[in-house]
Amino acid sequence: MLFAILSIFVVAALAPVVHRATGRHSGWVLALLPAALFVYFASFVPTVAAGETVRLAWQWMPGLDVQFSFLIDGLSLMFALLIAGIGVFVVSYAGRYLEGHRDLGRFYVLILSFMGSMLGLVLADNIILMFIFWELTSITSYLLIGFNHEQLKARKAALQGLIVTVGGGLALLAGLVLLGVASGSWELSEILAGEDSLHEHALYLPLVILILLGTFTKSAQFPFHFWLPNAMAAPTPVSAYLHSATMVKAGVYLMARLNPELGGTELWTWTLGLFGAVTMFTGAWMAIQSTEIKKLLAYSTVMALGTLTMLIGIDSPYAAMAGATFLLAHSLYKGALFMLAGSIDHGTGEKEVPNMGGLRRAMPLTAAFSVIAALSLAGLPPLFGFVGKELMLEAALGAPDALGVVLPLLAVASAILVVAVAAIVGLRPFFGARPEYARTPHESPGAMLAGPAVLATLGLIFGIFPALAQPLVVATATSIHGADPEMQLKLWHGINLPLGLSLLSLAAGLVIYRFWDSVRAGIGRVMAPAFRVAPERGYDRFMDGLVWFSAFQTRVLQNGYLRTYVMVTMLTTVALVLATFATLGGLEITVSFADILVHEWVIAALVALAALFVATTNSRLAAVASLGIIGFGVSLIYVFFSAPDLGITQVLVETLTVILLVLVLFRLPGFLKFSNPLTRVRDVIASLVVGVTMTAVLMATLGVQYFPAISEYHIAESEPSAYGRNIVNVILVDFRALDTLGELFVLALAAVGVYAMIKFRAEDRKS
Amino acid sequence: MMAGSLILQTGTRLLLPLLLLFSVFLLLRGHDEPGGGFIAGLVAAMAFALYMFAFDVYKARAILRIDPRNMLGIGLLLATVSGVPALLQGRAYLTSLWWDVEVPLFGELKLSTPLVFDIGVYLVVIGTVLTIVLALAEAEE
Amino acid sequence: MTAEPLLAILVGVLFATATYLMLRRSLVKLVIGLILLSNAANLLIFATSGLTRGAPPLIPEGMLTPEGPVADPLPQALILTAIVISFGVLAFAVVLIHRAYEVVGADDLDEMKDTDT
Amino acid sequence: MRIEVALPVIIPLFFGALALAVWQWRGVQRAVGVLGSAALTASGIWLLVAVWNDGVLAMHMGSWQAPFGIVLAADLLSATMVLLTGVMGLIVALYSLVSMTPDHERFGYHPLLQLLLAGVAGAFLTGDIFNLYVWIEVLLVASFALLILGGERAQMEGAIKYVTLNLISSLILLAAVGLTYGMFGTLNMADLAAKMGEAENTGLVTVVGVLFMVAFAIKAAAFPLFFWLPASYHTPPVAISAIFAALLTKVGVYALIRFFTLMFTEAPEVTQTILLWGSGFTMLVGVLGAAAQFEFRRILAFHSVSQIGYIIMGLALHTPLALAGSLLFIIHHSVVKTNLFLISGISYFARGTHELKDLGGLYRTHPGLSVLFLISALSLAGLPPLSGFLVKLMLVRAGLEIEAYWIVGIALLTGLLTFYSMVKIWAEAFWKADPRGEEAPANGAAWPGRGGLWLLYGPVAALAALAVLMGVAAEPFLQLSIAAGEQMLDVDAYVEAILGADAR
Repeated sequence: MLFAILSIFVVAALAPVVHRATGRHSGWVLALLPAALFVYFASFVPTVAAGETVRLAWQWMPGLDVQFSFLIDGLSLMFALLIAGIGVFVVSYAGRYLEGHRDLGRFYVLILSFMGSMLGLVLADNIILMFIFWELTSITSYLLIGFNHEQLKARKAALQGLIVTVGGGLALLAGLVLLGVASGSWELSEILAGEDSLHEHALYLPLVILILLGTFTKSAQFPFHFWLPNAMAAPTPVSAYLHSATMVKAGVYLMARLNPELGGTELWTWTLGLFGAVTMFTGAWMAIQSTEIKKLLAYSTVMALGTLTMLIGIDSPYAAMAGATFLLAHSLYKGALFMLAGSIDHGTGEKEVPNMGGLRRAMPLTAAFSVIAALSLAGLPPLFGFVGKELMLEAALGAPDALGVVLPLLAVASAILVVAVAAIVGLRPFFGARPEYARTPHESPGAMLAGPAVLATLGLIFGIFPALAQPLVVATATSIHGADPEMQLKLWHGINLPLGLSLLSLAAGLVIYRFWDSVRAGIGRVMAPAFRVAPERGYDRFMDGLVWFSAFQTRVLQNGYLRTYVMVTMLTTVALVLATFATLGGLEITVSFADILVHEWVIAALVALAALFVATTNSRLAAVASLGIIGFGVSLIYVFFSAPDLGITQVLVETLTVILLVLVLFRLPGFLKFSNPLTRVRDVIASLVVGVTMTAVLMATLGVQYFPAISEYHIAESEPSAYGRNIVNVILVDFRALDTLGELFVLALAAVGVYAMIKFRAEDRKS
Repeated sequence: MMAGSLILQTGTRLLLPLLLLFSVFLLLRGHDEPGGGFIAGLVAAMAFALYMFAFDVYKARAILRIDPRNMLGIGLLLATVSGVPALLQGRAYLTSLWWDVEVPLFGELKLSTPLVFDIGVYLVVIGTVLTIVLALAEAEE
Repeated sequence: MTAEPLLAILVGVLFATATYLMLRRSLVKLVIGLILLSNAANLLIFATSGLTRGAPPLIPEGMLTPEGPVADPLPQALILTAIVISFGVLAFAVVLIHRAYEVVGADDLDEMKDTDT
Repeated sequence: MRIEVALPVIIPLFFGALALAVWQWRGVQRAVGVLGSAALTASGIWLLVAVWNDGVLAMHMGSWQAPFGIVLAADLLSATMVLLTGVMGLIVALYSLVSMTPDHERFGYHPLLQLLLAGVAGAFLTGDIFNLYVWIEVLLVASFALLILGGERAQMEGAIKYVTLNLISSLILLAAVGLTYGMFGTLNMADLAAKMGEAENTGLVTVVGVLFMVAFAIKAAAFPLFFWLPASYHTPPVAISAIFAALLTKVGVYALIRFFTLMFTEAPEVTQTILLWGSGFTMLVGVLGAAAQFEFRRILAFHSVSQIGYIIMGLALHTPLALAGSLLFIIHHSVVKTNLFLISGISYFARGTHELKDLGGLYRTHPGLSVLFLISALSLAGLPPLSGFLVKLMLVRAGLEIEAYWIVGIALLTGLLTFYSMVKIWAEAFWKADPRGEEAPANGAAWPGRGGLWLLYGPVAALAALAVLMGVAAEPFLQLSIAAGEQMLDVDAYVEAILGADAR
């Protein structure tokens, strides 16, 4: 299993080489990989159909409870087969669709990497492993949407999809970690088999909300659905594969996967039921609003995703069966329809449905497969879509409480619209008058028709012989529901309410198709603001607001004025000090000024006055001179209090500093008066606060000495052990020689820096 | 920069060796009395700076013979390496080692790694101050 | 306790004047503020570890320990190191404002905010 | 006495001094640059292995017993940081061989780099608070000199802010050291750790702790003290920006971690609260700052601020997993951010600009560079299975385990915004068509020859590989960091190792 998934990434990395070696057949060659995988996964079908699950695990990061563990049950197998199976056709289709494109090699890398990620996502048993693959699908999707990266539109759509899905992904990460913390296990199989229900857990509500944020964004649920139609900027194979058949179903997959553990509460049922139904209706409504064929299909995908979410929310045996059936049916017909849409585009250069017509002669095969797939989309017998739709209506009718009324209404309304959509994509391009096309219409090559042919035909076969799909569908439904639904798939359920509703939707849908142009222009517009404009504008506002706010806060904070920075720094220091005192207490000052000699008062006053003079003078020379006075005053203080070495050093250093200042500064102009009185008052207050705080802190520590100083040792050992009688110097060159060593390097570095500053002027050297 | 007066020049010529000798004295007695490599280095550096003010940068460089930047590096090397012999003996870095050396005429001389270290300090301080001062003075011209 | 409270006030004055100077627009005042600030920090260390009058930490010739209590030598060593380090850094800062003045052409920090945003 | 504890300090000091002594010989300088950092890396490996096997190691400088002399001490945190220093130094030294002009080399680029590394390694290894101040000054002055190397106007403007604010930080640090000595009469970290619990006035002790916190938070560029970083990081040549991004703020964060796990642990309700709020604001403000930028290196600089917030978050959460997350985050961020700076340098070689609006078409002309950028950028944004995801997962999990919900929320939001800026660079510089038109030459005039390209791309590829390795082969990194996290919280063992009877 691990090998199977890793092999995809290896092949993906080698794809450009393969492409170069095999030329125009590269699509077929590379499609061998998903084909092999399909066969491999198919070999699990008997086991899974017998009601067993397979779990395989390899160590990865035990420290964080992350491991390569995989779970094969009905649900994951269904997805794996779809991913590999449709992957075969998408890869071979792409080889021809993008033939001659300069980036086809890179395209293979991305699409195969995506395939590996998607397989990993659905097969992973470890929730962190699953999340890892989840994020990988987001990023490969980003790179694929932006495949035509020199177009601004593609880049924008890619960014939008990425921000929405990655944003949701981060919520999902938090939700999954909470799930792990709450359940005490990081393996899906253990969480699902756990005896204690999480329903009563304190973290249930937040973790469900967070996980659903992840799944709703990924699966384009209302109000996050807007990114999906924009993602149609990607090449058609990408749309068919990622944004219809597989990746967007990842959210659905996860909800289905967690349904047995998290489902069954009112929160779960109502949230999924309502959001699913609204999404379903939104998708259907927006679909008939669209004219570009890929957008139409994209919105109908939104509709399908909503349907699946709703079915998971309802959580009955019927709903589980309906979900599993619908999942399979949708992947088959939607994959086919996307590829056929690409085929029309390829053959005619036309993307707008209203400009199409009369293609059935020029593109007979495309037309035939389109009709079959569209019939399945519309849910007409004897196609597999019909089986799904009947079950779906049945399940909606069986929804609990008020949902039992709301959901069927929305379901029928959506069904009506979908019939119209099916007619628009399945009939409109091929029948009626034939307009002028950019290219002379011609049928697509075999590589581009093989996929639609197989997928559409499978929809027909499964419709006629539902027993063929029965084992896998039941196994899937078992995973979703948490128990065997004990139900048979049948094409014919007898005459009942769902059948009646189907007929109703068929008739009403065809009426809408008949008047599509006027519907689009008329009432169709009514709800566009709520369905499309508002959510997308919400995203745009958010992004604009983000850019505006970040520019604003950066202007305010990083405003370029050093004095603001100094002010903030000093006041932050003071504020934190005072806040600490306020919280913990401890500001006890007991000082006495009794034992101070006159000359000490005088010298301190002199230094203080000189400092005040420096701060206020407007003469540079006077400032430097007073600085000298301060320096010598300080050195006198050192000498008074038994520090001769300090005194000497201070005098020498002060002299040098003053010399430097004079050397450097006397060329500069005099001080200018920049600040106004108000600023100065503010600065004086701030400075006073700083000064008073420092004095207070220092005074508070004056009487405090908890332990005898370690220097007693230095005094005692200086001569006996270090052979020196100047204890300060012995500390400097022996006890703490490392400090002095560092100090030397500081000096040397400063000299090197100064030298470079004076002598090395890159700008002069360039010119 | 203007060269100083003749009196200053003559005075400096006499003062320079005296100051240098004094700085060496400060250096050697630092372990026992106020002084030490740093103070000694500053005195020596100021002596050269004085010379520079009295004459000019080029004369000062000439009398130095060695570029102060090299002196900087050599001083650093000396200070850094002074801790290494102890390492070779299997003791901690910068552990002081003492040797009593009999020098003819002078008698007994106390040699130690802290002394080597202090000489390093001395050189670095001279190197630093002169690098800065000479560079600034050259920039002024 | 001897003159520590006096030094505490002096330290406060130096911190306050240094802060005030650093809040000006002039480069030169900025660097003077930094010099005052480093003096303040050194005095703070000196004061906080206790002051002793007339007993430098020196051992008379021929003795193994000083006669009677002496001033704490360790803070003195620390301050000495700090003074030297400050000298190096401030020398750099002084030349830096000199060069900044050369390239910008004004003793005005408000002319120097292109690199921020 | 374990020599490996001191070697990471002695080696770069020696090589730096040597290079300065013979500054006239450019060949020697270049050799020193590479050999010195290679030797530092080797000694870092030695040290880490030794600490892993034998626990906390110490060397008592000058053979003076602790706490009377200065101790160099290495636990897993220190040793890991030292190794990181060596690796980053080596990577940048190699890259510099091509990217630095001969003038930069003549004016001391290589010794400055060595001494920067020495200061950083010293700060990581010292067990003495005043000695820490000294090493911080060493690395600081080295960084000053590197920052102005070249003397362009932007460098000067940036340097003034950098120098001023860092100097203020150093002086606050110095004052805090003095106050600590006044109260406890000692400078040794282990000694302080043992003595701090016995102080009666917790408020006063914590105030001193807060002064340390402010000083280190300025060095770490945490909110609201980060201004110097975005003002200056993008001004020097990229190799210098890269080594700054790798190491400078890390010293501040390291010191925060060291001080607030080992010492000043008496009033967590104050210290950790401040750290937690600070980390939240740091993450958000930094990432929003980046969102407002449209210059390659400025975006990276602002992100450095943001990422520091994550590291402090781990410290504030204060569990073994969170601290482990902080440590790995430091490594991750150094690797990835350095790499992004180096990549911006290559793109500058190709296009002669750092402005996003003038860049473009690199995906077409430089696919290899694009892949390397994408790996680094996605890793920075926390995308699996790269290093950034691993550390994000650790912090998120650590936070949720102790119910620190809002900080996790901010961390995740910051992750999204990081993604946004990285994608912005990708879309503008790589995907967008070259604004100069199709026919414009792929590479600028300064584009180096084949041999030079190896030296530019080699380090970048190595770092990208490291980012992948940290994500994919994460277990050894996890083990190391979790062991380090547990060691950090085991104060008694640390004290015993430094002060204990058998520590001589």
